[in-house]
Amino acid sequence: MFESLGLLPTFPLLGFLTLFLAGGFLPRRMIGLIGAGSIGLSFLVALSIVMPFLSGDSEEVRHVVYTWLSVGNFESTFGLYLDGLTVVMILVITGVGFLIHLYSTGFMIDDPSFSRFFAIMNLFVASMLILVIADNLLLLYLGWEGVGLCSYLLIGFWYTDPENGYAARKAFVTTRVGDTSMAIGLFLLFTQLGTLDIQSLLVFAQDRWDIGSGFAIAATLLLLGGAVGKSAQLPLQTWLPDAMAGPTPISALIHAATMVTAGVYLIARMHPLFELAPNVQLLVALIGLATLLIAGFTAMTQHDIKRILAYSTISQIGYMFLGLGVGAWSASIFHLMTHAFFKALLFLGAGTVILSLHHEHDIFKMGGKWRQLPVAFASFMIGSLALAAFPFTSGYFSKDEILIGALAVEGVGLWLWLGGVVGAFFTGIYSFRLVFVVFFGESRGHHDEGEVTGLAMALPLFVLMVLALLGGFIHIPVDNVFSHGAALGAAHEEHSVSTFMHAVMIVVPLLGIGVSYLFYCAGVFSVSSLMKLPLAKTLHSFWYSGWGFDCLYKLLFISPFLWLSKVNRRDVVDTFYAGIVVLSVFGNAVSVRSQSGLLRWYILSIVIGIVLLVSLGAFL
Amino acid sequence: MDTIPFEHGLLLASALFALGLVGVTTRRNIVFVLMSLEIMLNATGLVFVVGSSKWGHADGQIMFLMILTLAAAEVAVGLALIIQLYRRFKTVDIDVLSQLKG
Amino acid sequence: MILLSLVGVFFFGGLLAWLSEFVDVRLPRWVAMLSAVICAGLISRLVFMVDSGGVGLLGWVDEFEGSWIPSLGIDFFFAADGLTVLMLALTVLLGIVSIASAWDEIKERAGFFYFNLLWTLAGVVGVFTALDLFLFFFFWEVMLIPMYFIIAIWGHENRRYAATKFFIFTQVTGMMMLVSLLCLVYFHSLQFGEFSFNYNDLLRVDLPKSIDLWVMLGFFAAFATKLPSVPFHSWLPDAHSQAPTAGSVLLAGVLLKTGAYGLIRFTIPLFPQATALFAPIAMSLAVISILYCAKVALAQTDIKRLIAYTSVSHMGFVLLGIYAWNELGLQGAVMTMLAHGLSAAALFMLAGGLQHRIHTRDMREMSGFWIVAPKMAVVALFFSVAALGLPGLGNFVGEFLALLGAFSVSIPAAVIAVLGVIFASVYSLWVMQSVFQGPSLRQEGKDSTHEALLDLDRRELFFYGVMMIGLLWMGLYPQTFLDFSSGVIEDLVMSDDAAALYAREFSK
Amino acid sequence: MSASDVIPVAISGSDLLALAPHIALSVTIVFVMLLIGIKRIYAISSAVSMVGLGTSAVLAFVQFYGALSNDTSQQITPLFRIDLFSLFFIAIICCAAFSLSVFAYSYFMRLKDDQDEYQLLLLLAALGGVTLASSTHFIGALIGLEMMSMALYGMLAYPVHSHENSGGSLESAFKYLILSAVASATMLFGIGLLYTETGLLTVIGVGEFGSDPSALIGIGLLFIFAGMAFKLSLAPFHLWTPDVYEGGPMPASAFLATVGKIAVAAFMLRLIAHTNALSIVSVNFAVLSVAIFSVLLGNLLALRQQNLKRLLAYSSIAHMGYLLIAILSFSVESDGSVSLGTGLAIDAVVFYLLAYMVMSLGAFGCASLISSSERESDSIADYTGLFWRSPWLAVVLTSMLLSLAGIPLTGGFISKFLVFFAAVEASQWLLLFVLVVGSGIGLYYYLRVIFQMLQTPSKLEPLGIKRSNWETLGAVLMLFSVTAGTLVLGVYPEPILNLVEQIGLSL
Repeated sequence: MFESLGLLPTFPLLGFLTLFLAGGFLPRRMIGLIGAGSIGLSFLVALSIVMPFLSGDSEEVRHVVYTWLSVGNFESTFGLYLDGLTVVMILVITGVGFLIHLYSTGFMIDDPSFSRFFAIMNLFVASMLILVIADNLLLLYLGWEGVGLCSYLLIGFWYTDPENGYAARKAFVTTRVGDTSMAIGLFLLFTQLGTLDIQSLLVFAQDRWDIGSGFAIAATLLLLGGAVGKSAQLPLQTWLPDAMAGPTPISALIHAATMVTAGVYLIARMHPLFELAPNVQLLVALIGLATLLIAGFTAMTQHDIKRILAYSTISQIGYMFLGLGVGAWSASIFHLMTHAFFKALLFLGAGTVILSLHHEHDIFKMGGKWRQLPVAFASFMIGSLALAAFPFTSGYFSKDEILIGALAVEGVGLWLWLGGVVGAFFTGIYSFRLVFVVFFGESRGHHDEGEVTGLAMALPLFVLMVLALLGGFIHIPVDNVFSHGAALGAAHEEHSVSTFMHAVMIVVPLLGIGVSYLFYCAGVFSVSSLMKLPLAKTLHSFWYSGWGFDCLYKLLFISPFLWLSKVNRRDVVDTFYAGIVVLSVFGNAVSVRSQSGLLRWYILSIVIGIVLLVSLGAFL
Repeated sequence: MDTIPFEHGLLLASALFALGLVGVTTRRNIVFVLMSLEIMLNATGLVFVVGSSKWGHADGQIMFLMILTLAAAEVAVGLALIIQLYRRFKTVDIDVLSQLKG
Repeated sequence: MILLSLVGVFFFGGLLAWLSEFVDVRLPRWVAMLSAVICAGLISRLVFMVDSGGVGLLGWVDEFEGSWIPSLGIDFFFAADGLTVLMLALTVLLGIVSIASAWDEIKERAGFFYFNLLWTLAGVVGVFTALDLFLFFFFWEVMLIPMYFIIAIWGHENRRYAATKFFIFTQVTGMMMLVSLLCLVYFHSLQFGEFSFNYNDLLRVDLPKSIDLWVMLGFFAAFATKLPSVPFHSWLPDAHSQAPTAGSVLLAGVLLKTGAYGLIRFTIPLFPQATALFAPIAMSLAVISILYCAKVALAQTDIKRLIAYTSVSHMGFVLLGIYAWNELGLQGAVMTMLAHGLSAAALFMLAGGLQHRIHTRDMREMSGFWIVAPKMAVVALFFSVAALGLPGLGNFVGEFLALLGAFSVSIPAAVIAVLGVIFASVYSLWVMQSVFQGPSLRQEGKDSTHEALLDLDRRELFFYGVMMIGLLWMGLYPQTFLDFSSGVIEDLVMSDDAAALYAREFSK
Repeated sequence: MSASDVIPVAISGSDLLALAPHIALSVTIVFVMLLIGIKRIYAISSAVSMVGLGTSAVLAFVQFYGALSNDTSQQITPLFRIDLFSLFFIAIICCAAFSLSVFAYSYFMRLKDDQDEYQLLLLLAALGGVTLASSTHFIGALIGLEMMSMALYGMLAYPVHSHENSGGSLESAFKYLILSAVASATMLFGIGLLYTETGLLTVIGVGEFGSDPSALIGIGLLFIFAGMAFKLSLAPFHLWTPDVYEGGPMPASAFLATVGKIAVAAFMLRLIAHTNALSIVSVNFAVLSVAIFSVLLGNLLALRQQNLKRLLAYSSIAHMGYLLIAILSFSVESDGSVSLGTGLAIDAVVFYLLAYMVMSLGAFGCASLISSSERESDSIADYTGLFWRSPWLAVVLTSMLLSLAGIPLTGGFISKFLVFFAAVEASQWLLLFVLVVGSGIGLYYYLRVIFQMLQTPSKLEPLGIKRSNWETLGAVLMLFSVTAGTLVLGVYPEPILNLVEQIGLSL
């Protein structure tokens, strides 16, 4: 049964190949069928694998397809690995992926590059699946880079606009910076532990390295570099908002549900290693916290519907990092899953809004659209509730677990918790700011358009609504994976959390929603009057620019880099050789003057020569 | 019998040789150049004569005869060329021969 | 005997191609293709011989030895092992590809063109198979002449400068190698009483410490120029940008590899001690090559120049892997050579194709070709991402192994070199952006010259397809290739005390 | 006490037999002179000259192989010695003169009158060269050298009598005359100094100065070296070379470049081999600096030269510098004598001379084939597109230039290789460096000519003077054999190398 693990990426890959080679000749319906169908098949395969896995004793499964690389003592296989963590990931990827593909068959139907879209989407899913089922880091890296490439291609999907191309390159290069760090991490792990096979690696690491040893710290830091790049965390978060240049389903699938959470997956997968480096683990938490707050602030100020969601994604992944950092592994993965549901829902809802309103992105040009766009409204409502962790929606459970996990940390735990709660407050504000501005109040444009919808687009939305609402009741089968690290296990700690804390966690998001209501719906407070304060104005523009990271990086990296690339176009090394040429030509010019043609000078040269030689003879 | 020390002969020959060289270098009239050449060749002849008298055999003197012949031949060819030169350029200034250069 | 007939087929094929021009101007390309295909057949026999027989440093799968200049100890000594066979396969494949790329492009004096092309290939085959060092040097120099002609006759506007520069660079460093080689032979005659240029004999020479390093440097200079490595690289961008497509393909795909091959086969085994001393410098040069040339590449507007600089950057990984001198590094170097051979050749073909179509290499005059030529764009994308080291394609395997090998001997070198991968993504994507993406000039009505831009035809697609499959194969099942060279490389690494020396040098 | 006392002065029958090449040449000279006196038929006098040269070449070869098998050498009076070494040089000088005679035949075809004497002068010069190469005595050398030089004045000035525009030729002859006379005088002065010190005029004995020679000997040797350096156009005695080459008619320049150099070099080799001159510090240093200076200056001067003849002249300066490098690599024994048996230096020198002769002949031959006495095609621009106008000729010229540049497949490569080898053996690192630098610069100008030939000219003008195939048939055949020779030297040098080794040992 588990041999069919290999089939998981095979179907999307076949879909990709078919569309790549024959896409130009196929009718659109066929393309849609192949594109979405391959993921559907993959989902069925996933189910067929997961069912026996869950009903069995949830033992890990390994399946080596073939030996990829074997040089000397280095060996890397095309090996697949299945455990609880993988199960969650493949279900999310194939499940949510299938829904988004289905949605796309409606959303993208008018695009001239329909088949290119599905080809790359399928390739993406294949890469993502390889990433999560790889049993060794090199294969994981293959998937890791593969999803990066697909992300690049899809962000720049509408390539005729150079802006999109820029965003795509920004995304790719920024994540590549992280990937490079990760690659160095792989080198380090291999040279120190002699293998890249994840399971043996973790065992070796625990055997050979003490807690807090230098190698562990270095290795985890390097892996963390990869993770923050892919998951758009500080300091490499700047690419994700720009990545919204791609079609909206892309944002839903890649930049919300799956790819950006790869970093979370990586850390969770390597968690025993991180446990060997408590300082780094704390750093993960702090990065998560800082990111979630910064992104939260920024999300409150954005106008572009997709950018708001992008910053919210960054913020939510910040929560996951926080969870990872505090050792609440399963909570993070849980949040990863619920986030995939509600954020996909939100993005797809946003897609419907955008498509219906003729590619309008600015939320302040919308307003009062709940009648006009009922399905989108429902999606947004449910998605935002889940996002804001409204009690008993999916987001509530997962966020709750993370925050409780944070509390369990000795020392800084309370502060981490407090940060998370503040973040939750902002989440409430910005998520419902979006809902209120777009769907309530008076209409500020686009009065006549009806909702673009169809079964293909609506069905995924409904399914996702259900999942976003009820996803919190799913039990993810990761206990075995994290069992040995679950010394701080949630079950035990939950009792120590006071009811007051619980109450705070329930109330704070509601407060956020309330504030948002007062500002954006009831009109009790007005943003414009607040903006009259110079401080608020400065803060607003600071937050709006994403805390100035783009400017900072432009100043620190891009400008010097551009300068560097311009400054030496003609290759300064060449001037050395040109110098030799100049020298020779000069020597030629000088020596040619001796060939004056004058016979007497020629005789004189002979005389000089003789005198020189003879004086040589006299003196030597 | 006192003989002239051969060093003296050599010094004289060297002086003549140098004189000839200077003449060849500085004169512009081709005829004088040829004459200076003669002086040089005769200086070398003198060296052989000196050497021959030092060693007391005839080799050097034979060489001297050869040099005389050589000088004569050089001059013969040289004069023939001078006639051509004069026909062409109406001058015997050696510096007209500077068309080829570079 | 196969090796000799390989050289012979190219040699006589070249002559025949030239002569056939007088019969029909379309004949030379067929003759050339036929010779290349015959050679491909011969090499496939070699492949099976490697598969069946054991291979090792001194256990050649095929050899040919004949007397040439016995009074100086010079023989016709050709031999091949797994590594050679890989290189030969690459040579012949790219030979076929370059003939294909010239198929329609070269119309003038086609006979002489294919003559030169085949003679270049003959020279390269000779370089890869000759194990008498005089013979090696002979081929090393001989392969330059036809290449010079290719650039000088069929090159672009600045071809005189480029061809001359190419020739002088390689010749002068070749002479340095000659001096070193002769030193080696001289010391062989001192130690063993006779001249010998035979590789096996020269391996036994024990050079005095005082000159060991200098003699090694002579070899290094020649190979580093061909490779090329900073600071000997500056001939390459000129040669590449001026050469016709087929010339660029051969240069990038094959000729550069001879330098790396020389380092692996000759420099290091012949001078293990000096190499150990020199390795930190060589690795530094490699790192500088990787970063510096990636940087310069970014500044280029001439697309062929840009690709040329990226070639230097990529060959830096080869140098790095070689001087790491462990199995990982060497295998990485070999894989990078193979993969870069294909990817760079393909990129040059694309650039050449573009120039053939729109008569410019200036990227500022290109934009939005994806709409006009989507197939070409996809092909370009494939090779660009191959060049930037996407896992699953050959380049990644090579560069990863080379870096991994380097990491185990020198962490700083490997870490700095990895940055080159980031640069690689910047320039590769920049090319894609400025050539294929962005607004189409034609649509905006700004440009009329681009209307002639045709998408790839079937013949082109076929050859690109072959190379794509090759890169995928290398990326997904590199073991096929690694197995060929593993025996050789194991022996190389084992046979030298270099590894031990390395450890000592680096621990200082 | 002197060597001349030992060696019988009388000439026996076997001596005459040994001198057969010389005699054959002399007879031909007389015969041709008579022929011209009787009736001027250019074809016939040329044919007779060629036959004469060919005969003496064949005779020399026959004797050479005879000597090779029974390993003899014959001293004929103190003046001459017929051994493998001199026979080899006699043979190649005759061959060179033969081919030059063939080239000259078509070159002077269109000369209005008096074509015949050129062949006569050529024969005389060849005889001079042959004599010089076989002499072991300064008197013999003087006779040979001057016979060659005198004839060369005439050859260089040859077109003067019938062409109004041949000022260059006159100037060339004049310069050569004056400068050569100065150089001869210098050399003779040196010989004189040597003679006063040692009392010997023979080459073989004169060199045994003992371990501590007097300063006068050193100075004498330096004078001799200066004179020879002029003939070999070594810097700083090189200034005449380009002017004389450019001004003279193509075949005469070619003669000067080939026979003129080789004969002198042969004598110089003998001198160096039989003296311990190289062990004298001042001489050694002088030769060293002249070598370095020649290599660098020759190559630099040629760098931007636009005239093919001048370019070849400059390149010959450099090549003679390379030759000196090989000579400097002779292994000098502890007692100061040169040991030719060990080391490759002598092989390198002899091979180099042979290869240099072949490639110069080829290069000048090509040039003279597209030139005629009426119009010299010596500007590089004249060669534009030669590859497409006359492919075979271009191939020949290209292979010659590549050979001069020392590129494999050609004799020039093997000869340069041997020079490298010899220098490495002698650990002459400075010279090796100069060799590499010089050859590097050299590549540039050879390539420049080749590149020019590859260009497509805007308009394909007819080459030089149109001539019928019959007129040039001999020259073309000769060119191909010369090319074949270069390629054989480059690809399969083994037999020649074996010969060269024997020749070196016989010296």
